[in-house]
Amino acid sequence: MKILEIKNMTKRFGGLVAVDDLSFQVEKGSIFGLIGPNGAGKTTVFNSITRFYDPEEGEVILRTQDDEINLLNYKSHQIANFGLARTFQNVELFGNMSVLDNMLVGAHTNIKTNFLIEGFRLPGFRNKENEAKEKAMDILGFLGLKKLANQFAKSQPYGVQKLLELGRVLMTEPRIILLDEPAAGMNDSETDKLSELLMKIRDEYNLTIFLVEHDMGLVMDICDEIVAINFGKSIMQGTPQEIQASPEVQEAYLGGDDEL
Amino acid sequence: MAIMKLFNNNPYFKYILGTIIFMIIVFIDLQIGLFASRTVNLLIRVVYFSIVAIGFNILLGYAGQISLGHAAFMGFGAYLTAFISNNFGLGFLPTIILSGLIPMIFGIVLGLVALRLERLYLAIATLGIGVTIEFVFREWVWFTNGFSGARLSRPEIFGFAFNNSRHFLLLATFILFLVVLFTYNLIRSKTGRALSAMRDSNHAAQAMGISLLKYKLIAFALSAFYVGLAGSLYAYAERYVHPSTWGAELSLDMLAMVVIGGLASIGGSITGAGFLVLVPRLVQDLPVIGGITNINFILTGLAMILVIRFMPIGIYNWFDYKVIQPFYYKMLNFDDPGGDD
Amino acid sequence: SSQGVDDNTITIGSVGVTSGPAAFIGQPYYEGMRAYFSTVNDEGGVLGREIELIQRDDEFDPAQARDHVEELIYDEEVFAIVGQLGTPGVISSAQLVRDAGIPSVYFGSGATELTELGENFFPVQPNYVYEGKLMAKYAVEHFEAENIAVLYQNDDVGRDGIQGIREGLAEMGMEEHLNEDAVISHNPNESDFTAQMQRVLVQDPDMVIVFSLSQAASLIVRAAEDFGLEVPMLTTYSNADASFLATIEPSETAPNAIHNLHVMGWLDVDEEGLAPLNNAMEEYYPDSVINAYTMAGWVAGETFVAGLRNLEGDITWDNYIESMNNLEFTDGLAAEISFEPGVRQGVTHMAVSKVVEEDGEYFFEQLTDFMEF
Amino acid sequence: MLKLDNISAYYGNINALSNINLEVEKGEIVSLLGANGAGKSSTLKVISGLLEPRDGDVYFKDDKITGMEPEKIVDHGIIHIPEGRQIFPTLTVAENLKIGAYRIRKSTNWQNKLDDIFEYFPVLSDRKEQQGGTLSGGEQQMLAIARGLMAEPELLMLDEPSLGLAPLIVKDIFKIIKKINSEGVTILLVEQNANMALKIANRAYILETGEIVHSGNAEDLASDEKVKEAYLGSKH
Amino acid sequence: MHWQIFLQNVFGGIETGSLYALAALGVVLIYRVSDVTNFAQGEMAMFSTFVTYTIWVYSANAGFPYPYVAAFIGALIFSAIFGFLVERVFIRPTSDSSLLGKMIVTLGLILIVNGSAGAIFGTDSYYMRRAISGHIRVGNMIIRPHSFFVIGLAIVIMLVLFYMIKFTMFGVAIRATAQNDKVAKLMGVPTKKVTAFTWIMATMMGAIAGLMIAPATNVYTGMMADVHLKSFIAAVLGGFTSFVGPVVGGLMIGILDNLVGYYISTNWQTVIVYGFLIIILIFKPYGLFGEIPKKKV
Ligand SMILES: Nc1ncnc2c1ncn2[C@@H]1O[C@H](COP(=O)(O)OP(=O)(O)OP(=O)(O)O)[C@@H](O)[C@H]1O
Ligand SMILES: Nc1ncnc2c1ncn2[C@@H]1O[C@H](COP(=O)(O)OP(=O)(O)OP(=O)(O)O)[C@@H](O)[C@H]1O
Ligand SMILES: [Mg+2]
Ligand SMILES: [Mg+2]
Repeated sequence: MKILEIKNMTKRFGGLVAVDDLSFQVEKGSIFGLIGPNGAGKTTVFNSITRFYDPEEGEVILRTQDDEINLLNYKSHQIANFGLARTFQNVELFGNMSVLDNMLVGAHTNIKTNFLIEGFRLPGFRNKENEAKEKAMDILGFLGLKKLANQFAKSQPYGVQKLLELGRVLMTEPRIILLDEPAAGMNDSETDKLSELLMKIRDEYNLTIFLVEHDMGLVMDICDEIVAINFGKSIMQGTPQEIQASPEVQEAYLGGDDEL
Repeated sequence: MAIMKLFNNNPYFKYILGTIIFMIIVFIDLQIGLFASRTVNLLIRVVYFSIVAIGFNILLGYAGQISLGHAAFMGFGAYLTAFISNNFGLGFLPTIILSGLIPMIFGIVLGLVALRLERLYLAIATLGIGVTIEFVFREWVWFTNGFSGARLSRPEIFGFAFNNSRHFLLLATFILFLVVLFTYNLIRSKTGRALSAMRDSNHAAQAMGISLLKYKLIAFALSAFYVGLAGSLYAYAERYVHPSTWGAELSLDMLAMVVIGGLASIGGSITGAGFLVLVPRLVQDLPVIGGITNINFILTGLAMILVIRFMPIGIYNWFDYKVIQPFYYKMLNFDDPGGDD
Repeated sequence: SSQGVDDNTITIGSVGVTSGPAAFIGQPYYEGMRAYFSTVNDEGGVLGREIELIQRDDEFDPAQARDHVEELIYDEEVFAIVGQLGTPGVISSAQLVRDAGIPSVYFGSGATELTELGENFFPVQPNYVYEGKLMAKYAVEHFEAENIAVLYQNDDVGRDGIQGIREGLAEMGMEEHLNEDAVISHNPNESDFTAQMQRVLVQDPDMVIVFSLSQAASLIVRAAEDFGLEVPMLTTYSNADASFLATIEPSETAPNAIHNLHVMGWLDVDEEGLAPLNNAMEEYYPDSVINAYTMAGWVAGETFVAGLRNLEGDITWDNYIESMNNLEFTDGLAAEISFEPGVRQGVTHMAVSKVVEEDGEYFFEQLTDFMEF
Repeated sequence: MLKLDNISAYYGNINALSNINLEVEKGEIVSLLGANGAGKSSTLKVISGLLEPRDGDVYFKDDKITGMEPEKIVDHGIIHIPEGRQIFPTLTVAENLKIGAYRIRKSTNWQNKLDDIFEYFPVLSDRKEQQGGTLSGGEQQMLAIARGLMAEPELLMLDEPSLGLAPLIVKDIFKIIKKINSEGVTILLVEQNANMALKIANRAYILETGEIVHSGNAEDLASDEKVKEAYLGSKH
Repeated sequence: MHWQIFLQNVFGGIETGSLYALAALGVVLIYRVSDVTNFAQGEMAMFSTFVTYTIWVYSANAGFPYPYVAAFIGALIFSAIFGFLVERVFIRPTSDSSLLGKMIVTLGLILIVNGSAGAIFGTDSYYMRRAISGHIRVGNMIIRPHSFFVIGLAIVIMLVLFYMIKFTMFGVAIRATAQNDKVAKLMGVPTKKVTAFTWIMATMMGAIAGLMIAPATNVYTGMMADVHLKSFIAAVLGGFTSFVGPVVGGLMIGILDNLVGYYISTNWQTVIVYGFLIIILIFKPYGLFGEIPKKKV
């Protein structure tokens, strides 16, 4: 099943067409890659799907077993409800909150209380909080961050912050996650670990991963399918091998094997 | 040691203990007259300004929204209390709750403004709104009694009249205690986290399903409620409400309270209220220089700047971070929490 | 004897603003009061005792004023409150003073409420409502005005004033002399009187009453000059001093308009009457200007001491209150100060003065006799 | 040309660097490698004056520059391009570049410099009037590098210049680094992409938890088995 | 003559409005360089004005031929030193604190500066002359040459600031410092000097504004209370990121104030004017001329 479908999306900034009549589909349960040169429009695609931008044209269809939702009809804070969550290209954590609280914010839509129940600790409050906390600790354990639970998010090194952002996304109980350059700033061996982690997440949490990445090692290693874009338009879609072999992609994005 | 474990494990413990100790002192004072009457009045003022500061801190410290018009809400609460108790004779409890709820509605309106405006623009626009409301107080003589001011008497609960200031101090402290508990619960649950998330990153908060509209409105509504409630206590405590009390200066004082005491902290709110109520009075009493014109203003200003210079995270937060926490961790052999400088 | 009195001293308290924006009232006011007490003490005191004044700054905040009054009564245990300054503070602490029963003599406030607070309150300064009434009377009888315009400061002062003017005209049956459109307010710290002056001008009045304190009033006189308003102006007794005229700087800003300026007065401000005050100020506060507030403070002292001098028996609150009720004090700066049981009007005799110029110096010269409404 | 003599540095109580000794000769490209949090950025911060060392001294061309204000150090000819695309978000691309030329503002020909830069990064030329903050991640990174180049440094320190850049552009960046080096600019380079970094460097230092654990000729290090295993990832 | 009355109100409003504009420009300058909202700008201007007034009186008494010019120059010199000192003593030591912390520092400054002014200069009001005295009558209207002087001054200062910020290297350095002073330093910008310089400039602008305002308010410790608030609102209305904004905003407030005061009500003047401005702001949340910050995730 195609869990996510982008149909003829166009997004302009003034005269600049950042995304240009772009269409592609993401298979449920896959790891799907979106690549392209700097400024090709990848982050803009993510921002449009999660409703931070209003594309001028197109549809974004999210499919569940028995339903089809056009995300463009909703506001950005409603998207998480449908099981779609994202990370940001420039890590966006809640810096002055603890690592654990960052995780709990991820559970926001799943904790059903209101401020009167919370303020007066009316019945039912404690259970919901505790469930969320347990789950957060589980995920932190899975990511190897358990020890840091009570520390400030902002004082964590970059690598931890990236993992935490990933953990926070998992807290929303997503069916599909959008990751914008998860490997940026990591060295090769760290990237290797990330590859393993992403596959594990896909399997254990039973979700679809849709990622933007410039690290070709990672992309080629783990992606089931890739779409390459340039100037907001699709150049080609295919398996990693097909993409690597494509002369257009070579020319626009990868560059030849010429020496320095 | 055991006490300290208790402190650390039961989060309410320090508030309960603090309240009980404070109330006992006031009780003793009631018997033997420990404090001067002026001290009691100042303490009452610290108590209701603590509620103001907690409300303002929910808005500024937790939700990251600024308002320089909240003095008007406090005035509104105070006038409502005078108006209700003079015209309808409702009891203490319904009166203070109404005096919080009605400003809360106006708080929501301010929240709608805040949806469009940000930072400095929001600050100055709310400052303007506050001044506007202050002028309305002057003109609506039927409601406020104009420049003659509104007068009222101390409250009565179940036939007991709180005419003695010490009795009233106990009552006010108890209300503060309830406010602290409510706030504490709130900020450590979904709502509180959503507010802080909104403060730290708009975008990530939305991506996690937090509606900025809803939580901005909650932040403004709650803070207006608290401030209105405190205004009600003001009215009962001072028994007189005058229109020139509710201007920009008081709003700026509220801002100073939470920043000087410590943002996003209940203890900081109370500390800040204490600072802004007590420091100007203390410097007035300094023996040698007390006679110099305006020395109270000059020294208060200096004290504010010195706090920012040496404790930029606020007095309470600074102590918590530099003294109390290291102390706990040493005594209880916890891992050092780290954190950055 | 009552609290605050021992063999050598009578301790009294006062609360008023001496810092911040309103300090321009409190500073000279307390200098006047202290100058008077110093004079009395230097001459051997009253009833064999010196007077000691405990003075507190309330920063013009009614809540602080109430605190200070409470403290003075219960912690400092003063014999009397003398010359409490500032309407909001006076009103916020009135309940407290009434409950205590302590004599409170003279208020630096023209609020009407003071006349009804109780037997232990002894207001002296004319209240603004009364002054307004009297202004109306002068306007009609002395200035023969038929079309009055009023500019008033939109606060407690000005609103009481306009209320008095209305009442006064109504009592005389002459409401038609004041058109509603000719009653024009301004903010106390207004800096642009264009709109106000224009509104005055379209009324084409034959007289303008300016019920504003000195800061705004000085700007209004200048605006009158600029806009060519050439009718008599009458302003409140609060502006009845030379320092107000100095602020206007008439020779530069209002050489014509200044001659239209009149002021109400409740004090005897001729040279002879002012001599004791001038001498005392020369001695104790040689660097200070003497203005209407200095005089008010001085009268506060005079009134309190007059009550003491008139007292028979122990120095107790009851005896003092009785003494005040019998008082007929005519030796001071004010024309006459007297109280009867139940009557707390304060001074009711006022006169109109007008600005005169002599060798480039401007001062007020009494124009009418003292008169009651 | 640059010499770090026994540098130790702290953030509060956190020890970031201990006893760092490091030298860069004129005309060299020197790489600084190490895992996340090893202290690479901190080393650059010490040199550029953002972080004052607790012990030790920094010398540049025989001048002691320890503890100087960063802007004074810039006057000496050292330019530090910090990590994480720290461009000025509400300045336009052109203005960002203009501020890069602050050091050479008195010389009249800094405008010509702009043309060179646009040759290196044609994208920026298209986006001249766009606000920096609205550029894509990679465009911002290019702008940050370009801004540093505007200052005509004698010693250029780059902190993870390839972050978030497309593979093609990464290659371009390394070409540019080589080119300006050949024009006489000395380079100190911090990179996660260790293979590339070692390829263009003359020498390299490897940091681990604030200490230098290896140093030497870049080629030797690249072929050192231990180094390979620890820092160069699975593909080598 | 109805149109004359209307015009008269507008003229009066333009004069007062350009006073607000003058006062606002200094606030905006400091905001642009350091993100600091200087709540003490008005009080600092008041203090400078007192010094200016003192110079004026002394030099007039000493028989100096052009006492006003002496006072003007004295104002510039004094305020430059004053701005330098304030920056050095209060602002720089607290430069590491948060934006809110910095706001509190300027609140503290209000108390210190206003308090000291009261202690040093006393509490009385004094007369200060206009730069150009007198007025001209046109029909029933009066027009003050002084108002042209004030408007001219406001526009000149606005243009100079606009040019400086927009086109000069120093201006770009100022804006860079505001956004990220660490990186600005890495580009060689002497950020401390930049900040000190802007405080000096802003304080000098405050002194000029105070000198121009004084004839309309008298010289006293409370002279800036109302003007200061209105100048802030003018700046926000016009847009805090532009220099044209505060001038237009100031003029709008000045004119509107008079028109509402004349045609509607003096009692409700403030409520109506502010209410109207806030409604404008809701539709133009970054002011009439403010730059809308573009955010990208
Ligand atoms: N808010 C905006 N205003 C104007 N232009 C924008 C805005 N957001 C993005 N752009 C432009 O749109 C284009 C696409 O940007 P986008 O961030 O989607 O690129 P990207 O593919 O994610 O690139 P990178 O790999 O460098 O992150 C860029 O050229 C960018 O400058
Ligand atoms: N501002 C700071 N406050 C506290 N600790 C810091 C700060 N910056 C860095 N550190 C700590 O100093 C150490 C060295 O950090 P540094 O940034 O120099 O590492 P790095 O080698 O550049 O790592 P990366 O590859 O992640 O950029 C780390 O332990 C880090 O956590
Ligand atoms: Mg991107
Ligand atoms: Mg680094």
